Amino acid sequence: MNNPLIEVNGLASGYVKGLNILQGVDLVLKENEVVSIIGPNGAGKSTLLKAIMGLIPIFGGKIYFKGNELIEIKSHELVQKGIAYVPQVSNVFQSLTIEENLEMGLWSTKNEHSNLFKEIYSMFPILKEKRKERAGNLSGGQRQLLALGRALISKPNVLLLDEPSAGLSPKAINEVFQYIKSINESGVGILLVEQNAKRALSFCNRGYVLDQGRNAYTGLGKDLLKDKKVIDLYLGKL
Amino acid sequence: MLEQLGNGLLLGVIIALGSVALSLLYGVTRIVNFAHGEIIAFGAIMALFFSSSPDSSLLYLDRFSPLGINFLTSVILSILLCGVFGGLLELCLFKPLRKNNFGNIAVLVVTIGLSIFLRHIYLLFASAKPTSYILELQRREDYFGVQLTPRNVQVLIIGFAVMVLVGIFLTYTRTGKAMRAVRDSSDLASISGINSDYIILVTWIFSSMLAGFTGIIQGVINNVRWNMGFLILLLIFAGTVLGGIGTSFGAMFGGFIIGILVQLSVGLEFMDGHTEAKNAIALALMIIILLVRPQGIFGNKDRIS
Amino acid sequence: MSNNLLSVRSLKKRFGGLEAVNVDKFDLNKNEITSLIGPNGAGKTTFFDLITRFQNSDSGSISFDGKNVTSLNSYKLARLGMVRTFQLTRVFDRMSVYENMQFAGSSINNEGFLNSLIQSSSLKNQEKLLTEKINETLELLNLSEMKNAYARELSGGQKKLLELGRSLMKSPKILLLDEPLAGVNPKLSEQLLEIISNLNKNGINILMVEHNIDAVMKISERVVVMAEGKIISDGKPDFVRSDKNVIEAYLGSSDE
Amino acid sequence: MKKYIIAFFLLAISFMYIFLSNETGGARVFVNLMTFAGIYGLAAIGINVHFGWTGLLNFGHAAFMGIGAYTTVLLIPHSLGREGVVISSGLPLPIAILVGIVAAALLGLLLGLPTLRLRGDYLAIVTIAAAEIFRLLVRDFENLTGGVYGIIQFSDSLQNSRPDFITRFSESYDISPAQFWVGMLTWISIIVILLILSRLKKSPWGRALRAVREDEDAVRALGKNAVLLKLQSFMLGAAIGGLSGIFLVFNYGTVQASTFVPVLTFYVWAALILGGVGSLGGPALGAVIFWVIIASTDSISRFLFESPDGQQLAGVRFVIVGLLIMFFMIFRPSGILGKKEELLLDVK
Repeated sequence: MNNPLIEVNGLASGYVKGLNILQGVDLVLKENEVVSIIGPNGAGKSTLLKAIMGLIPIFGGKIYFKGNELIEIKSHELVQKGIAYVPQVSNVFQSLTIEENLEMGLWSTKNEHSNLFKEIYSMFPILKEKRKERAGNLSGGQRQLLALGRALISKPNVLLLDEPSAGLSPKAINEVFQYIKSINESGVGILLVEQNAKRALSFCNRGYVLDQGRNAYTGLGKDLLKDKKVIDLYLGKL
Repeated sequence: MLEQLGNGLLLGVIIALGSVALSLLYGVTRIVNFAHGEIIAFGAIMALFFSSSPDSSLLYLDRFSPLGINFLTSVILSILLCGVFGGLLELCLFKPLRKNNFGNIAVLVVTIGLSIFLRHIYLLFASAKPTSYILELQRREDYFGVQLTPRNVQVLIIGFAVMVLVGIFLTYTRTGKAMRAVRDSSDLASISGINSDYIILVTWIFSSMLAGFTGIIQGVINNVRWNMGFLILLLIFAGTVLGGIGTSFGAMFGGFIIGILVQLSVGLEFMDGHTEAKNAIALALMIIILLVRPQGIFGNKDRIS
Repeated sequence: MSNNLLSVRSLKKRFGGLEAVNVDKFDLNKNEITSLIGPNGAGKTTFFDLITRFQNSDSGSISFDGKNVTSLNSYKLARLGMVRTFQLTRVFDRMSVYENMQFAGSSINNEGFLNSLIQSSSLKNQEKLLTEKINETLELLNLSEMKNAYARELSGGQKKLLELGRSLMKSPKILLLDEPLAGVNPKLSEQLLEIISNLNKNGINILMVEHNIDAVMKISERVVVMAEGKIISDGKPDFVRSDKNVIEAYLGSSDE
Repeated sequence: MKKYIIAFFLLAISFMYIFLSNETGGARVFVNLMTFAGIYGLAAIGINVHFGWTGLLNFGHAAFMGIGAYTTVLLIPHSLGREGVVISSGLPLPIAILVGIVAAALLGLLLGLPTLRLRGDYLAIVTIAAAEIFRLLVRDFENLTGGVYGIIQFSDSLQNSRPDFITRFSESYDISPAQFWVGMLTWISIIVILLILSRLKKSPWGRALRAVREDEDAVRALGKNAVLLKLQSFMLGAAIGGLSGIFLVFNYGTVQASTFVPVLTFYVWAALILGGVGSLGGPALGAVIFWVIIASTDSISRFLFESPDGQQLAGVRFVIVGLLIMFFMIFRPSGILGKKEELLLDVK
C-alpha cells in the first residue's frame, strides 16, 4: 500500500552547471499521499519540481519512480510513465482551444479518448461549457482548472503542482484546493509546492521545508504547522 | 491594371506558400531561416534534374545527366527529397545547436552561412542559365478578364488547395495541433507528453516539403535558376512580416497581398520604365508596416518585443 | 498634495481578458519605506512597470514630484529620479562590476558621442570623481573585492547588490525595488535590509515589492496589499496584518 | 597573448603562400589582395561597431557602402557608362568623400529610426531589404546612376593626387600604381579609424553601447536613452561602411548596380566573424585572412574542374565563404582575436 511513488536522494540541480540551486535534496512521496514543499523564495521549491520533471539538468543525486531509477529523463516520457506536472506560469496553450489543450495532455497515451474527455468535463463543467474557446481568453482561475484537467487527462499516478493558488482570488483558491483533495482521494499522489504555507501544511499529510536548496525540516503537516522553529522562520507570527 | 492581375495572382500564390512554410518553421523553432530560399530552389532544381531529358545541356557538374522521368513523378520525388533534406538539416545542424543553447542571433548567422553555401553548390551543380521544365508552351486565355494560361489556372487551383490542406492539417490533425502547442510553449508541450524534438523534426520536414513545392510552382510559372530562392526570399519575408510573423493564416494572407501588389505596381503610371523597382515597393511596404504595426496585420504583440 | 512624491489615479492595464492592474488611487508619502505585497499574479510587477513607464497603461494618470509623467519615456522618468530594479536581476553580464557602476554613474553629457570623442579634461576629471563614489558605494555593499570581476561571475545575491549599487549611482529620489530579497540567503537579506533602511534614513524614498513578509513588516512604515490588480488594503504594518481581506487573499488562514 | 601569436603566424604563412604560389608577379598579387582586404576590413570594422559593440544585426551593409560610393562619385567629374558623356565639373574630392560618408550616416539614421525599437532579427530583415531596395533603385534610375552600365571615368580625381614616389615605386616592382595608391589610402584610413575607435571604445559612450548590448531595459532604468545610443552606433558604423564603399569603387575604377549586391555584405560578415566580433583589430585581420582563403580557392577550383570557368570559380569561392561563416559561428564564435569571455553565443 504505502510504497514510495517518488523518491529523491541527494538531488543537485540548477539551470547552469556550477550554480546548483538544489544542493542535495531528499524527498519521498508515497502512494495516496499529499506532500507539500514549502520554504522562502529562492529555496528551490519550483526548481525541485522542474528537476524531477526533467526540465533542467541534474548534476548529482538520484530520482526513483516506483522503485526504478530515472536516468536521462525526458519530460515527455515521464508523462507516459504516469507523472503529470502543472507549472506555475504558462500552464495552458494560449492559442489552442480548451478541447485542444486537453487533447495535448493525451498525446502520449493510446487510450480511448472520448471517455477521458467526459471524465474531465464532468469534473470541471466550466471547461465543457467553454471547450471551443481559446485558452488565452480564460480567467486565471479557469486556466488553473484547465491546467489541472490537461494534467489529469493522462491518468497519472503522481501529480506535481507548482503553486496552484498563485494569483487566484480566495474563492478560486478554495475551489482549486477542493479539486486537489478529490483528485488525491481518487488515488493520485500529489507533490505540492505552495507559497501559502499555512494552507499547504494544513492540507497535506507530510511536509518538507526547503531552505537554500537543502532540506531544513521534515514532518507531518500538522506538526510542522505547530513547530516553533518553522513558525519563526517561514510562517511568521501571524 | 487588370492584365497584371493574372501575374499578381501567380506571384501571390508562390509567396503565400513560401511564407506559410517560413512562418511555420519560425513559429515552432524561433529560427529566422535565411536558407529558406535555398530549400525552395532545391525543390525546383531537383524536379528539373528528374524531369529534363537526359541529353539536354544542363550542367550538373558535367558528370550527371538529367534522368528524364515523368514530370508528375519528378514533382513528387522532389518534394519528398525536400522533406528528407529539411529533416537532415534539423538532425545534423539545428538540433545540435539547440542542445548547445545557441542564441537566436547565432543561429540566424548560421542560416546565412548555410544559404550562401547551398546556393553556390547549386551554381556548381546546376545550370546558371534560367531553364524551363519540359512542358508544352501555352497561350494565355481570358478568364473573367484575367489573362492566364490553362496551366497557370491549374497551378493557382493546386496552390490554393495546398494552402487549404495546410490549414486543415494545422487545425484538425493531431500533429498539426501539437505543432501549434510547441509554438505556444515547448516546455509545456513536453510536460504534456509531446516529444518536442519530434515535432520540430516534423515541422522541418513539413516546412521543407512545402518550400520545395513552392519552388516547383515558381519553376513552372517562370523558370528554374540556381539563385531563384534567394531572389524571392525577401518578398517572402515581406509577406510573413506583413501578415504577422509566426501566424500561418497571416503569412498566407500577407504573402498573397505582397505578390499581387508587386505585380500591380508595374501598371502604375509613375512606375513606367522602372520595372525593376517593383520589388522595391513591396520591401518598402514591409518597412512601413513594421513602423506602424510591428506585429503585422494578424500578429501577436508579445512576439515582437 | 505637496507631500506626495508619487501619485497615481485610476490606472488600468488589461492583457487580453485579464485585468492586470486597476488602481483607483495611490499616493506615496515622502520619506517612507512602502512595501507592496500580494499573491503572485496580483499585478505588483505590472504596477511597477506602469509607474516606471516600462509599459504603457490603458488609462489613468501618474504624477511624480509634481510633474505629470503619464506619457513620459521611461528613461526620462529615471532622469527625474525614479530608479527601479528588476525581479530577475539585470546586470550587464559581460562588463566588469566596476564598469557596471561607471556606466550607471557617468553623466549623459559625457556619454554624448562628440564629448566622448574629444574627451576634454573636464570629462576625464568627472570620470575620476566617479571613481571615488563607486569605491564608496562598493564598500558600502561589500562588493569591493569583486570590483574587476565580470558581472556574470557574481552570485545571485551579489548581483542583487550590484543592481542596487548601480541604482544608487543615480542618486535617486525614489528607489523602486522589485523583490530585492528573492534568492538571497538570510544573512545577506539582513544586510540588504539594513542598507535599504539606511538609504531611507538618508532621504531616499523606497517602494518595494517583496514576498518575505517578516522582512516587509519589520522594515516598512506602510504596507500596500494588491490582489487581482486592485489595492485591497493599505496602511501601517499592524493594520494590514490584522486586515481580514488580507488574511483571506494572501496570508492565508489555517482553518481549512 | 597566445591569440596574437597565432594571428601573426597565420599572416606570415598567408603572405608566404602568396609569394610562393605566384613566382612572377607576387608583389602585384599581394597588393591586389591587400587592397581588397583593406576595403573589406574597413567595411567589417563598420559592422563590428553595429554588431560587436552594440548587438545590432546589420545585413544591409552593401547599401551603406553603395550610397557612400554613389554620392561621392556623382559629386566629382565622372561619366555615365552608357552615354559616355563626361561631366567634368564637380566638388573637390575630399569634400565629395565627406558628403558621401555623411550620406551613408544619414541612410543609417533613416533606417534606424523606425527599426531600432524592434527586436534584433527584425532589424536583420529590414536592413537586408533596404539594401535590396537601394540596389533596385540604382538599377532602375539609369539616367542618374547609369544603372547596369554604371559610372566610369571618375578615378582621376583620386589618382591625380598620387605622389610621384608611389608611381616610381610601383613601376619598379611591377605593381599597378593606381591600386597601390587606393590600397595605401585604405590602410591609412583603417589605422586612423581604429585609433579613433579605440578612443571611443574606452570612452563613456563606448561603455554605454556595451551596456545597451547587454540589457536595454536596464539601460533605460538608469536614465539612458537606449534608442539614441543605438541610432548613433548605427550611423557611425554606416559612415565607416560608406567610406569603404568609396574605396571599393575607386579600386574598381567603375561602379555599377551589380557592385553592391547582397553577397558583398556577406563577404564582409565572413571577414568579421573570422577576425573576431567585438575586437578592435579583428575585422581587419579577418579580412586579410579571408582574402588569402578566397585567393587560394581558385586552386581548389582547378583541382575540381579541369579548366574552371567564371561560374565555377565564383561557385567554389562562395561555397567556402558559406562554410567559413557556419564553421566559425558554430565552433569559434569569438573568431581569431575575439575575447572568449565575450562570446556571443547567448545573444538573444
